[in-house]
Amino acid sequence: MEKLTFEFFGGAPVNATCAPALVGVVGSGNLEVLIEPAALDGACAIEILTAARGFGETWRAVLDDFFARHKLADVRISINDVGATPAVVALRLDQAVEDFLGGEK
Amino acid sequence: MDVKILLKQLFPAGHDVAFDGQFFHGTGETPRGKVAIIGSIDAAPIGVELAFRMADDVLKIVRDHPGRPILLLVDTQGQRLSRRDELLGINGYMAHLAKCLQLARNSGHRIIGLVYSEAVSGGFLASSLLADRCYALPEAQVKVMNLPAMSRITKIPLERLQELSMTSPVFAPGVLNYLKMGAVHSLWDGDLSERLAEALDAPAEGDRRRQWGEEREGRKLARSVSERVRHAAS
Amino acid sequence: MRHAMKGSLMRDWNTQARNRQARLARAAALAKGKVVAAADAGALLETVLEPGDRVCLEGNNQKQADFLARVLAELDPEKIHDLHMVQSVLALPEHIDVFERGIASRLDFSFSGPQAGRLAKLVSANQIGIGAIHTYLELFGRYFVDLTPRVSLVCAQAADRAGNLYTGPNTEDTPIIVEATAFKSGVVIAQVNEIVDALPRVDIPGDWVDFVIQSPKPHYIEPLFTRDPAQISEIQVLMAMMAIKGIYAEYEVDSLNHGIGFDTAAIELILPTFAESLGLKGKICRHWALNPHPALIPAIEAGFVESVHSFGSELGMENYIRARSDIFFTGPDGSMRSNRAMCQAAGHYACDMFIGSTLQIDLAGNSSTATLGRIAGFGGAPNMGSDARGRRHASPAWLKAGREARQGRNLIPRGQKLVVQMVETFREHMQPAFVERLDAWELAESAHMDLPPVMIYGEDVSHILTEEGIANLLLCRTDEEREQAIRGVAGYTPVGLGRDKRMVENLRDRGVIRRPEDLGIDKRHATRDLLAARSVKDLVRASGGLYDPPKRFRNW
Amino acid sequence: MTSYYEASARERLHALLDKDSFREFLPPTERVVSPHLVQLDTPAAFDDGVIVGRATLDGRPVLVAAQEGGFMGGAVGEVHGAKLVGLLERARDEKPAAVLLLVESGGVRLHEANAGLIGVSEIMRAVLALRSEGVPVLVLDGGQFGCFGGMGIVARLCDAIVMSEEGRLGLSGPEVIETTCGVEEFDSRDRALVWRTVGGKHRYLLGEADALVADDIAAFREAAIGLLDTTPDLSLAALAAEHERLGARLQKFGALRDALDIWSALGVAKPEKLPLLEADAFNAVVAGKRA
Repeated sequence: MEKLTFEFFGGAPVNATCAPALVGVVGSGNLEVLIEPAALDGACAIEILTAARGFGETWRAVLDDFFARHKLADVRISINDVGATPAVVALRLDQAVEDFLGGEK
Repeated sequence: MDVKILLKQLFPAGHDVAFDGQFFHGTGETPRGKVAIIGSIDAAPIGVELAFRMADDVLKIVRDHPGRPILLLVDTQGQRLSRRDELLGINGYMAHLAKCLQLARNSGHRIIGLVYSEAVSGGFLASSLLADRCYALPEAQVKVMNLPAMSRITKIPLERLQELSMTSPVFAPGVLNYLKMGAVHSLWDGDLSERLAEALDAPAEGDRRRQWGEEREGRKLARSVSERVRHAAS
Repeated sequence: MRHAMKGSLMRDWNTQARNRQARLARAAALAKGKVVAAADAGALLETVLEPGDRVCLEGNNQKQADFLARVLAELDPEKIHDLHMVQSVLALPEHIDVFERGIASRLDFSFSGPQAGRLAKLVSANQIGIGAIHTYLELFGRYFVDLTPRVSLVCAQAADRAGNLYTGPNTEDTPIIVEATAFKSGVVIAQVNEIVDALPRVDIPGDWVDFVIQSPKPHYIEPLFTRDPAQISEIQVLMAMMAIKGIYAEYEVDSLNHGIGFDTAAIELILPTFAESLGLKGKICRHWALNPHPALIPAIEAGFVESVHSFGSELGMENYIRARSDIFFTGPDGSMRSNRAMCQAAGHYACDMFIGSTLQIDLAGNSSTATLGRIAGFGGAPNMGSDARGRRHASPAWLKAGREARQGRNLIPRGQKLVVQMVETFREHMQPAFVERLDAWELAESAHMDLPPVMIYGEDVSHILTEEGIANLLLCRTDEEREQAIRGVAGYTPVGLGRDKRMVENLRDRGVIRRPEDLGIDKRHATRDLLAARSVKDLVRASGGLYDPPKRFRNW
Repeated sequence: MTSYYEASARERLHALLDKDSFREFLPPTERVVSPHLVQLDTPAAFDDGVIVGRATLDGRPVLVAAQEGGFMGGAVGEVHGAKLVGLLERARDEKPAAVLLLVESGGVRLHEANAGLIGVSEIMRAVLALRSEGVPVLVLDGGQFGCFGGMGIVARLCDAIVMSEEGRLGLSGPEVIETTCGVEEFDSRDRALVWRTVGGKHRYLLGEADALVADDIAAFREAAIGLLDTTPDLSLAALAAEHERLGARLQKFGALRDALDIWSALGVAKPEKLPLLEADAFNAVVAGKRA
């Protein structure tokens, strides 16, 4: 397994009353994404534990785009991954944010 | 240990155990009175018939001999693997045995399990692990699965499993691992009839295996996690 | 001149026919009329075959002459050797055993699927000399030119005593093999599941068949085209939505062929939901060259589909097909008649579009399913997935594709086939679908092939569809544009990350690349709820209980 | 109609319980993960594959647990097992209307096999102790991974089991039997055989399951509500009656080789037609014929 951590700055703080949300399942080709408010001095911190080693650059690119879509601050995102493809990762991240911010599905 | 020798050592004052295939039952004399005995030999696979037969005995004991302690002496290689057993609902037969033992427990019978030879996986679940307390002889073999098979299924290298089993009691075969994790209360040696008497004198105290596992540092989370769920604010 | 005259006068012009008669005469004692007992099958082959013969063993991608394959593989190589096998598919272990045992030494084929690994090993050990790896139509064509079989071993559902064959729904390659053999003085031997007094219908006339043998067990058929809807992912649903809205609707794709993967099964399953909601019923997907995919049932029931002609059948679909004779090609007996050669021709010439998946795509759009250590061959995809240069009839889709490809060039008008490659940017285990260099190159080198085995050439590909977007290669005017259009839908693969972002945005502005949002597709709507059937049982329900899936696809 | 079979454990809870009534104990944010998986370089889940909490069902208080089959087949490890035991013990304190177990499990998690086996044993004891105190435990079984191993025994210790046709209930999985005893004994790829041996319809006909519902979360909900007033009965009379039923089953069906033979013996006219019937039609056909 490999542990990866990323931090993004320059986002807008979310409503502190947002309830933590969990989407996805830790199964083959899938991942779980836990998103919760956290006092991080305006950072959006993303921590990944992945069964697929050596894809740090891919994660970086996927998360850059994710942060460009959702400029979050003071949010912690924790991921347990079992080799999900970037498409699935991006989808779960978007679903997690939607649940977290209470959007309509 | 051969079961006949075992019975002699457990019940020096005598017993009337009768054998029927791999199943046996009867009563043994102890200083605390008669003890009902239910057991199996030759690493019997537990199938629907054997589970039913044991349940039958438990019900008879409850009906005819209120309060008589029950000693389980089950030697098993595990549940019987067959399509027929699944077709007939083997899990239901094992559950029935467990319910009958619960009835006995609720009716004031002490239930003691002693692994004298082998206890594996589903067979263990459906026998000695159902007792108030499970004990074992030091030479007993207790496991879910051997490491090569485990390695095949989990795809974790055998060497890694072997290496980790040196320090962790969590997955590898061995009665000491089960002792450490609290499933086996203690190993019996010396005068077995004395050990039996001590077990009969032990208080009925509910399921304390998590505490033992924690005290012995074999199962460090089970007690605290279950307590947290039990008492979590909501 | 006199010598030549004299030579031609002296030449025996009927050696093949006489040789045929000699073979039949040798075998006569083994047969009762045309019927030979299964126990005598080995003796029959040893009597009929001659060393060096060109032999066609019927092995399709579904139906297998498995009994005759086993008998052939067990012959004595002292007596029968150096056979030249010509067959469309190497599917069974026996297909390779004949080479390992020295019974055969040369091979011309089309597809090797499950035996691809063993085949590669034998090739590198020089135990097989491969003539060429073909596409189906190409190989069938050569049966009539320079690879005509001397002896063909075919299979059928039933025979009568006169040798008439009933091939049932899985007719597949049998007609083309028998025709090529029987009319060039060859010998045709058929294994059949049963010998009956009266056949439901005659698929192969008895006087084209020399011997029939009732096999001890019915021949094997692989349910190759059944895709369990339960395994379709939400990403595949998204891609299916993009395909329908961005390609099917835009081009009014009316006649088409689908690949066999889950991606295209997803398209089939959202026709009655998503395509219906776009008002596309009756406008797209009416005519198909396609095996009877169970996943197509909901679309058929919804009234999308008008006709389906098939290469082969599919296990469990027999009763459904029988009850839907307006849609499928069926005989007077009610059961389907498939025909691989005819359907390949239909798919090539009469379809507006081919859409299917692949393993690897390079920067020029060439795609390949070749992997190192496996010689898998081609099958039919290249015939489906290539522009039909001989096509002359027009259709909206064909004309529009042609216009786009020719826009701004001073060329005479003509149409073009839509050839769509549909892939997720990463396959399982994070294998990228886009690569700088196809593995096919390495395979070609290691197996001493003349060419890297390319399934579909980039010049034939009109669109590449991934979860990131659709690249319309018809609109690309330079190699550089084409490369960036491909990189622009290659997602987070190294090829995708290597894109020129400005140029990709420019291509997007021009509509060469289109993202889901450009197509008005909300990704959040891409859920499995859109599938008209989400399980095999739903397919059975949709069929009104007519579809009877193979056991391995059931969970009831 | 929302498929129970396809839904995740969280989705099942969300759709099954009264709207917005669910409160989770030790939620994922607490990160009570399995330390043993990490040691074996295997990804862990923030809830260790089981969600426990309280909620209301039809306005009545329940404690509820849902196993997630997508994570390690719902298998029981140390944390997973302890969460279930804690919930069952909490029920002894709180006396809810019922405990609901949304089971989906292959049994013991091999990566922590000893902890898992002991955990299952503790769950068994806790279920029996709870029922002895009068709180019913209801099982819902309709997930993709079925309910096998020790959890198969646990399920049958409870007061009632609601299954869909897609649900499976047994002890040893077909793959395990095939691997150990050969394909002749049990062809695990013959899914029709698998389902008629351990699937919901057979379990219902045999009397192992108490309700057979369509693969629809709403149908599971309705069935569970209908069972809320079940009174646990571990009396000698009740167990003697169960004993008689199980004995009769061995007598009548012990020599039969296939579920079709059993269904036929139960008086079902066209047993081979049963697998194709929808839940309602099935229930109508088998009414009065269950063992």
